[in-house]
Amino acid sequence: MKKLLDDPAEAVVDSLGGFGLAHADLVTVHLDPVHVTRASGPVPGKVGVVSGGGAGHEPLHAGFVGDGMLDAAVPGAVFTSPTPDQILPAIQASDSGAGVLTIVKNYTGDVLNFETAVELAQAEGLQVASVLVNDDVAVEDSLYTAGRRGVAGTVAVEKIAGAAAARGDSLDDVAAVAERVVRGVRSMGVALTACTVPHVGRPSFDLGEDEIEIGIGIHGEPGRHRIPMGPASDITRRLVDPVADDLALEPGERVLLLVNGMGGTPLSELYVVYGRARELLEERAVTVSRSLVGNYVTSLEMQGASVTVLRLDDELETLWDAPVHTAALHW
Amino acid sequence: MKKLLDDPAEAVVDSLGGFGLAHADLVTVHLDPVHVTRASGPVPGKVGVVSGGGAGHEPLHAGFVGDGMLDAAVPGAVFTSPTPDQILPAIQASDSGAGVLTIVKNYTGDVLNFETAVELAQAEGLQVASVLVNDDVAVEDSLYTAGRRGVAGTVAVEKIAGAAAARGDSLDDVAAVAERVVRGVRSMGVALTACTVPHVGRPSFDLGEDEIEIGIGIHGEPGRHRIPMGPASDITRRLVDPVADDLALEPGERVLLLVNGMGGTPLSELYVVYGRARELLEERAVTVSRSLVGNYVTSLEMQGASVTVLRLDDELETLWDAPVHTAALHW
Amino acid sequence: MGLDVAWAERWVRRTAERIAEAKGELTELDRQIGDGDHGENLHRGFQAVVAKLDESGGAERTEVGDVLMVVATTLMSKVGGASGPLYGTAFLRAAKRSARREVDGSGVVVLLEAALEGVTSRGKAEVGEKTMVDALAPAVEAATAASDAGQDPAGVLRAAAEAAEAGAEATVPLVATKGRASYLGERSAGHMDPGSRSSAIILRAAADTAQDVTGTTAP
Amino acid sequence: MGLDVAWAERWVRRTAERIAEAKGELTELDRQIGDGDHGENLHRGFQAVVAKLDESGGAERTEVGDVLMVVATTLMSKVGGASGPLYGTAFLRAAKRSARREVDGSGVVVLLEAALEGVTSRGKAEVGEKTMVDALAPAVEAATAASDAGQDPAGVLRAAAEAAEAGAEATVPLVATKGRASYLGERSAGHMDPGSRSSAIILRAAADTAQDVTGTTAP
Ligand SMILES: Nc1ncnc2c1ncn2[C@@H]1O[C@H](COP(=O)(O)OP(=O)(O)O)[C@@H](O)[C@H]1O
Ligand SMILES: Nc1ncnc2c1ncn2[C@@H]1O[C@H](COP(=O)(O)OP(=O)(O)O)[C@@H](O)[C@H]1O
Ligand SMILES: [Mg+2]
Ligand SMILES: [Mg+2]
Ligand SMILES: [Mg+2]
Ligand SMILES: [Mg+2]
Repeated sequence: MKKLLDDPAEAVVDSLGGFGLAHADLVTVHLDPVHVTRASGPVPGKVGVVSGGGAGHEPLHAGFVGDGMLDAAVPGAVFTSPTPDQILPAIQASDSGAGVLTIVKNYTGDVLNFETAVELAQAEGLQVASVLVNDDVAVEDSLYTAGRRGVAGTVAVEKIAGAAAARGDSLDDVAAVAERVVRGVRSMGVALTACTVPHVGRPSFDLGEDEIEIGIGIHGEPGRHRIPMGPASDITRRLVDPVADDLALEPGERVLLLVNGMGGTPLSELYVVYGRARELLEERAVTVSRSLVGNYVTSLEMQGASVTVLRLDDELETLWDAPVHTAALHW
Repeated sequence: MKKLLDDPAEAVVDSLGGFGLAHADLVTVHLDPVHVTRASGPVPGKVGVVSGGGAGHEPLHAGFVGDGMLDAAVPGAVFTSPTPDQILPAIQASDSGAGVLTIVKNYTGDVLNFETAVELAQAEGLQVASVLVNDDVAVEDSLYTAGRRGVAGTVAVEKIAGAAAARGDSLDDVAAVAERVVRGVRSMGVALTACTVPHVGRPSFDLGEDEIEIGIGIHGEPGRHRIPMGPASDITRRLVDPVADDLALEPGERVLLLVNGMGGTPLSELYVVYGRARELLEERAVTVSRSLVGNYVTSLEMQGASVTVLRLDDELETLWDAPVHTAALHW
Repeated sequence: MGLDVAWAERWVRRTAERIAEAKGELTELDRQIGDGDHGENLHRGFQAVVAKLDESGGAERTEVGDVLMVVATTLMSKVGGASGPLYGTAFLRAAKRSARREVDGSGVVVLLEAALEGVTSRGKAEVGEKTMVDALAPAVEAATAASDAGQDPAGVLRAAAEAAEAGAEATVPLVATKGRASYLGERSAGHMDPGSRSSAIILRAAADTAQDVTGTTAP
Repeated sequence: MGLDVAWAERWVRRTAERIAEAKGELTELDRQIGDGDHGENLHRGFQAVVAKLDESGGAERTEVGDVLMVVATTLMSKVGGASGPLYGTAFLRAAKRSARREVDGSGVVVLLEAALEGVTSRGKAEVGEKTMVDALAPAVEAATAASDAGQDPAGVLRAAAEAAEAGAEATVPLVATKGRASYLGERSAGHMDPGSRSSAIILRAAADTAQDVTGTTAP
């Protein structure tokens, strides 16, 4: 394992330290317990928006703290959800009296830890609502799983909920629009290589030189099945089809298309996948009216990509287009 | 070799196709010959700013086409400079009558091909000036080399020259400020892994599991020397010291610190390096007044990073802060 | 002879040692069907528990539940992931049911039942879903039988540990339907669930320290 | 017997074949001390040259220089990198000095001198800097000697090719001071310069086709 780190056990804290210095105008990094808040503090009258989860997915979530998106982010250890004692101060620091929405990716650990923190915050008299992101169509949402996972679609939920909060929506309304994004967003990912968790020191799974994993999550877990490596067009089809089918996209609909890198794949390849994905959607007479291509919800240095599609309407387009001013998303 | 590509020979064109679709509001991608121009065409009265070079360094250069930075970019084949017949139309399309500055990284191929194109453009009566970026301190600038290479410092040159052009400077003035950036910017890089050029199919060099290359360029060429893998602090010192020494930074000076990823290194590690680099500069009583951390001048999927330092003054800070609106740099 | 606060503290410290030894094994199990952090998570948590016990001194702890409460709050705030809140709740509920100076055989059963109830109330898993419940549920059953048969606390814990170990082994062929491993579907079969293994380790540490403390010899 | 436009076209087509065969070898040489694209660069260029020759038909080409001019402009616009403008200029200058129907032995020398002069005027490299100049310069010298000794064009080209091959071999121990390989400093020693190797291939193709065309047998 070769990583630009000092003590692997301190990797998250060291990285956050650098992040805080590089973006001191945007964020304040707290180390005990670890959480990240907006440098400017809560905006009076605005609903606070908080998210968090295991580290290793950078720029998610801390990279999205700032005007028009998150008020606070709570990183856990690598691939491990944060604890309630980290989440609680993030919620408290984001509350200006208008209440706080927590955006939680659907993993048992994240759900349990956020649940506890939200209970504690509510016990203190704070108004807190929660929304669960579960966009990964690789996992069936059935009795036989912990439910679909939250993956790259989280960016869309955080952006749009943040924009709704910024325009002054009430907690109920921010939660409602976030729920609407959750209902309309689906993702599917592929890994070309595994990733290596710093304190583990070995790849999270073993993959042959000519094999890829389809339906991976963002925690280095293996995917749903392993297939031989093929051209980008074929791989992209295996990502787009289940997403579009699950959303039951109809001709004439318009969507946001997000091609997300897993961390180790060059931007140039992500644009190849984007081009193919767009063709496939256009074959279905679906219009791609908004796009995002880059590394937003990563899995350390994993090579691979995911395709996320969000069904859009006028309101969601307006909220997506609204100004955002964070380390990783800016317009 | 596993890459999200179809035909490796078409990788550059396929990727540009996706790029053009994703950013149709910003750029127009031309395929015959290959070059990228601003969607809105040249700005009347504004000096045009054009850059280019081999592909494989994305988002450089096409990702920097837009308001406040480049008017056109010319990508060659992977790691191969573009040809004069590509560069010439890019220059022509960027000229509004106020002349054009070409920003060229110092490689024999880029220099020769841009030279020819500039001669052809001048023969047509266009006013064209050129600036050569050579920030890589890994290479000695001596009789015994082709001179220092242009690497990540190119981003600073393009951003600042673009801002000077946007505020209405004359061609001479834009060229002069670009030269000033070139004189004040230095970089040094490290590779943890090699990269694989698509049509080659094998890593560009062979590196042991515990070795790293110090002083690498951005074309997968081996570095100046190979050392055992060590902690980020040690590696960062080997990047910062030669850069700061070569610039002869004095206590009290202020700088831009750019920690650039080579493409395959997670953002979290870049922030670790950034934090260490900043400490080292502060030990020299140098103030980091501007920062940039991310993958800007990459080498395909190489793991590694480079540290770039630019000596700042009021004017350069103002130009750095000026609005920029491109696919990869936005504020 | 009952188990007291000294036993509880020895149990917890022994657990921290055993988890440290098994860190690699647990990580490897979690790497196979999860995300490879279970060993690190519990190690971080139990090291923090030991530090907390060290720094606060033993004076103010008089009941078994006092020690278990330190474990509960520390795991809750240091582990994260799925196992943090689950073990945290398990120790919390167990602490509440062992607010006494001595725990006898049937007291051990009450403690274990409370722990299991804590896990299932938070995690909603049933037996057969390939989770720590598959170690804890048989442990409670075996402990109940041993207590009913009149065994002493060390014997009851030994029965629980053995059943938990067997339960962990028995997770190997199962297809997970809870937790991260459920994402793998059929591919989760053929690997032991890491949480069931760590549960067995914790119970084995309880049994071994009970034996040390009470001086009972193995049957 | 002199070399005419038919020879020139055969030479260029033969070169395209030889470069296609040597693509991997050139790429590997460039991977060692450069950026691994030299094989691909020249292959792309000469395939484009052949396509250009095919599409335009041979009717309008009457002089040796006409063919070389197609090579020059095509390499210039299709190769890029360092070798594109260098070989482009070499063929351009050679084309200008071979604007005739037949080239004899001393005409071959003139052609080669012009090519070398094109490379050095653009690239500023001298002998010993580990570049294609280390193949081309000895080639010109050997060609001059052969021509002075009264050899026919095929003989002159054979001498040039042999000298270029030896020159390429002789780049192995050199430390590069021009081009990308110069970035490696001392580490560039121990590898053959890819451009010197491709120069030797191009000249060997010229000699072989000259022999085919003129029917001269090897000495
Ligand atoms: N719903 C659940 N109920 C009971 N135990 C669970 C549940 N979900 C997960 N677990 C247990 O947690 C273990 C994984 O813990 P750990 O790896 O620390 O957390 P994470 O899965 O968040 O990475 C699993 O092996 C399983 O035994
Ligand atoms: N200044 C120069 N003069 C002569 N030949 C040069 C010079 N610089 C480079 N070369 C030749 O070009 C070859 C490399 O060509 P190529 O790999 O196609 O281009 P690039 O170096 O741009 O990748 C070198 O092997 C060398 O022979
Ligand atoms: Mg985890
Ligand atoms: Mg090249
Ligand atoms: Mg785990
Ligand atoms: Mg090369």
